[in-house]
Amino acid sequence: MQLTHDIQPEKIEKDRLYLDMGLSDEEFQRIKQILGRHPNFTETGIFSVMWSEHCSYKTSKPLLKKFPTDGPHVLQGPGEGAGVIDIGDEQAVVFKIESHNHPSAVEPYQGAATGVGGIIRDVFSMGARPIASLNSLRFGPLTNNRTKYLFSEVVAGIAGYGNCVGVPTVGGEVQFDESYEDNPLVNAMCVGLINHKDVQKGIAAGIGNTILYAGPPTGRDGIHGATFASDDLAEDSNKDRPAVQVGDPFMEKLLIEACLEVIQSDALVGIQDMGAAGLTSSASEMASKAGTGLEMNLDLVPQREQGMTAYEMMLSESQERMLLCVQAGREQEIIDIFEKYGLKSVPVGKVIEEKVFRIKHLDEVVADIPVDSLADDAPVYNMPSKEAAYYRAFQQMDIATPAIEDYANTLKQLLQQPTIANKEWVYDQYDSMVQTNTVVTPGSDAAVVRIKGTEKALAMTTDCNSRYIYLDPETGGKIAVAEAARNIVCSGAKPLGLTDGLNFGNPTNPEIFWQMEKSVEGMSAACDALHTPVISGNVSLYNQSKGKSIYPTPIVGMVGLHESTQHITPSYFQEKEDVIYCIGE
Amino acid sequence: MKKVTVYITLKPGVLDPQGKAIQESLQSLGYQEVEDARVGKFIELQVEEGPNIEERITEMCDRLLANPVIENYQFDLEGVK
Amino acid sequence: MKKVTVYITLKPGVLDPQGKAIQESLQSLGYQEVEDARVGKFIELQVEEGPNIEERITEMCDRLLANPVIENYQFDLEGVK
Amino acid sequence: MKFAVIVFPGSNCDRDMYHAVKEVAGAEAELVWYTETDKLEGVDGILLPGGFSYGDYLRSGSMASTSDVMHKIREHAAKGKPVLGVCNGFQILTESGLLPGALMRNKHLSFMCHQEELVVEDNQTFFTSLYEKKEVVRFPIAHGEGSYFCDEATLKELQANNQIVFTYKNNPNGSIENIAGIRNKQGNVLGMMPHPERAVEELLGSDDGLKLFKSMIANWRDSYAINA
Ligand SMILES: Nc1ncnc2c1ncn2[C@@H]1O[C@H](COP(=O)(O)OP(=O)(O)O)[C@@H](O)[C@H]1O
Repeated sequence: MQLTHDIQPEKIEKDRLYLDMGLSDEEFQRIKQILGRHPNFTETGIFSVMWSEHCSYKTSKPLLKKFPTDGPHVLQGPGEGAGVIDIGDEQAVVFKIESHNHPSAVEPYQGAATGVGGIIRDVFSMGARPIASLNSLRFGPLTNNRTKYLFSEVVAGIAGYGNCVGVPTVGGEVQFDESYEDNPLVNAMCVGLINHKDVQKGIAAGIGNTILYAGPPTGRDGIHGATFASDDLAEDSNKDRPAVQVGDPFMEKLLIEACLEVIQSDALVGIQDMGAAGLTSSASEMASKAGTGLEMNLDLVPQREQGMTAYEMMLSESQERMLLCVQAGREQEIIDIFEKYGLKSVPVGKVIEEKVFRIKHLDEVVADIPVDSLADDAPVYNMPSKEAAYYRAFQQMDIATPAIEDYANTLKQLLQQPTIANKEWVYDQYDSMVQTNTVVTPGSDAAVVRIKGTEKALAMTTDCNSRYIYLDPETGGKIAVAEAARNIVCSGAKPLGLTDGLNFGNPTNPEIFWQMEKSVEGMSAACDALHTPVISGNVSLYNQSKGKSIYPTPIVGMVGLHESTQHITPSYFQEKEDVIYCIGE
Repeated sequence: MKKVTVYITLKPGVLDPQGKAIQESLQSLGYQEVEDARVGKFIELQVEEGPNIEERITEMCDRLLANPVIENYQFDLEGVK
Repeated sequence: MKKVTVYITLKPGVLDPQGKAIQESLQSLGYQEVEDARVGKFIELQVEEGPNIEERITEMCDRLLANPVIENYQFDLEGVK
Repeated sequence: MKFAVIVFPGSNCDRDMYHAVKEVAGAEAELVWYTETDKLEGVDGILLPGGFSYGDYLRSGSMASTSDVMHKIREHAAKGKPVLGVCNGFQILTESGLLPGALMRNKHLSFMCHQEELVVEDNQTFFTSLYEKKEVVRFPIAHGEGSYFCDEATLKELQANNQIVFTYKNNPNGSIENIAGIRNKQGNVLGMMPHPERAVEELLGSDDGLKLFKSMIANWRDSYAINA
């Protein structure tokens, strides 16, 4: 059998194997320039994942700059695992949203479950205890059997994972529309609580310090490369091996408790979860952020399967793994904490002065890359933007108010729309009360979670009406932020800030890019007006269904603060004789 | 009436957290000899006899009983391997 | 190394809502011929060979793998029925 | 009265239970990791919290029920000292044989989380003496495998000995005889699927569970006063 690292670097260029990894011709040439030589197979894979939209935001970066990200209470804006906002008394709230759309379309239960697991790791790797989850879901019409399957499995996956790890799922939203038929959207948000002094950074600092791998062994999960080197893998009997990651919420629960104990140790220098692009992104980003280099020996990495190649190990997306930087000589203290929870942790590398990312496997250097080139030299594209033709046409339409003959009947019809109908079938499957803090459970505009030991509580919601955004991206973007803020305010809280989940179609289509641009501008304007900075977010592109793009769906996840639990107001009528007011036009 | 048993297993390489937990639990009970455990399920169907029974069972497996993305299946018709 | 497969079924008389749901789904997909479905699980163990292997497996089943209140079990040692 | 809340790998209502007995009911309490068995010396009451011990893999509660700490708990129970198992804790108690029967997958298969009305069938227990007989209380449930099952003979025995302590008013999960909670024959071990520890503060929707913890504390005080 030919091993992937036996593929000659020249062959990668000649046969343009990099195309299948998602790198363009120009990007490949750029890599050659950076290295001053041909990248080998493993290195090409490392660049391809680091320069993917998911890790580098290469097409969305120019837009993300437009968001206001600062404010007097922002302790950590976008850039780390999750954003952090001060809530007084030396406490802070940590939150972020993340999409798992494509994995959920392939394997809805595991796709949704691992989405929840991933976002929870982002939050506790900041040092915070996860205190609540929310989710924002989009599917095709429920008349289709495949959609019913996707919908019920996604909800079961979120429940299966969230309930087991003991983080209450307190809110969310579901919309059904044809534009999501083959491309459901599954976005999960997690909120955590932290003491200021515990805020962690994902850095690999201190020359000579040890890089520790914690969690279950690495398997071949989620490696999307199986297609490109098919001649190479032809002899592999497990050719049909699925690229699906499977989640283990039990492992995650142990990892949460172990990591929250580990961060109390001053032997810890930095910690980051292995999310997308696993070892590659966590390790290189930790070094890059610290201004150091990193050397790692893959022979030391725990492996679930035999004969894994360096390429597979570096790109594996096996779940529930963490990477830590620990003071040299004090590794055992950290290892002992993981051990208490039955978790394995092993040294796999060290921090070096030379700013390179050097990977060894079977006594060979299999990657040697200037570390900053992975993060900082990633290409940034300013995509062309063009006002969508449909938009002009809509603007010219006459406004007509539909005549309603039977209000009661129309109301009933509306309430039967799956998008509007009661979502109890969904949220009854979620443990919304574990941790005994949920004051307002799902079913209200915003969920409210009190903070034990204080008078305070946090309100949280996810919102996005993608039809509005489709019709008018800029106004729709404003509406999304304003709706979220209204939901927070109606619960009695003051909005603090938000996280955004930008779900769009193919950005190389100028009309789609225009949707992105305009909705981000609209959201930014609303954020400015409401003093709600964007402290974290996620971008998911190329979402299309039957060749047609999904509705532009920039989801807003917002968190607000109640100074007192006495001001909490749910959105339902409370008592007979109460007076109903209508405010606004 | 025929009894059909469909056996469903996770594909090789797919993580089986349940199997792993069982193995560890057996080891901690003192059964050190257990080196691996993987969990599968089986479904016993009582099926009225009719034409194309094998094709129909295959169809049921593909459409509902097994998840082709992560699972493999095989089935026994009573008495026939 | 021996491969041991432990088959665990619900006792007759114990309700199996999952099996019932599967049967109903199959029927609604047009497989009217499916008159009953019951779900069981099996656990494949890789066991290092040693003395008393059968007794030890029986013990594992009684102590952990099956719950005698609701389940029956049987096992195959590789090649032996 | 001093409680120990046992924490298994995967327990997730441990801190909620601790909060309820210590911060709300005002008793002494300690979180005890499942390997720290020596910490159980001098403990008066044992609380087995909810969650997903060992991921609920194989069968819920099965792996926790074989751990060493259960031997200690069995000894503790044999001495007549109180043990309360809630949700996963109840599953652990049935799996370990400290309570009869088994908890099976919910009738409609999915996990359910909401408030349910329960009927206090027996208020003559260590755990329920502050309730009225047949009092209707509201506790949250949160489980996927909470359908109580036992064979005919066991059921007759449970009924004959007044071991059924709580029933559901509107059976949500298919439990036989609407059973939500049972005790052992001696009366010092109670297992229940609904969560009393989630119902100790009005702010969170119900404080009907507080009387359960207060009953335990009061009854302990009484028996202690008599013994002393
Ligand atoms: N996927 C979900 N997860 C959790 N809770 C949900 C979900 N979908 C809806 N809910 C709950 O139901 C409430 C009503 O949902 P929805 O009908 O979408 O209306 P709204 O427009 O008010 O968000 C939400 O505010 C939330 O509390």
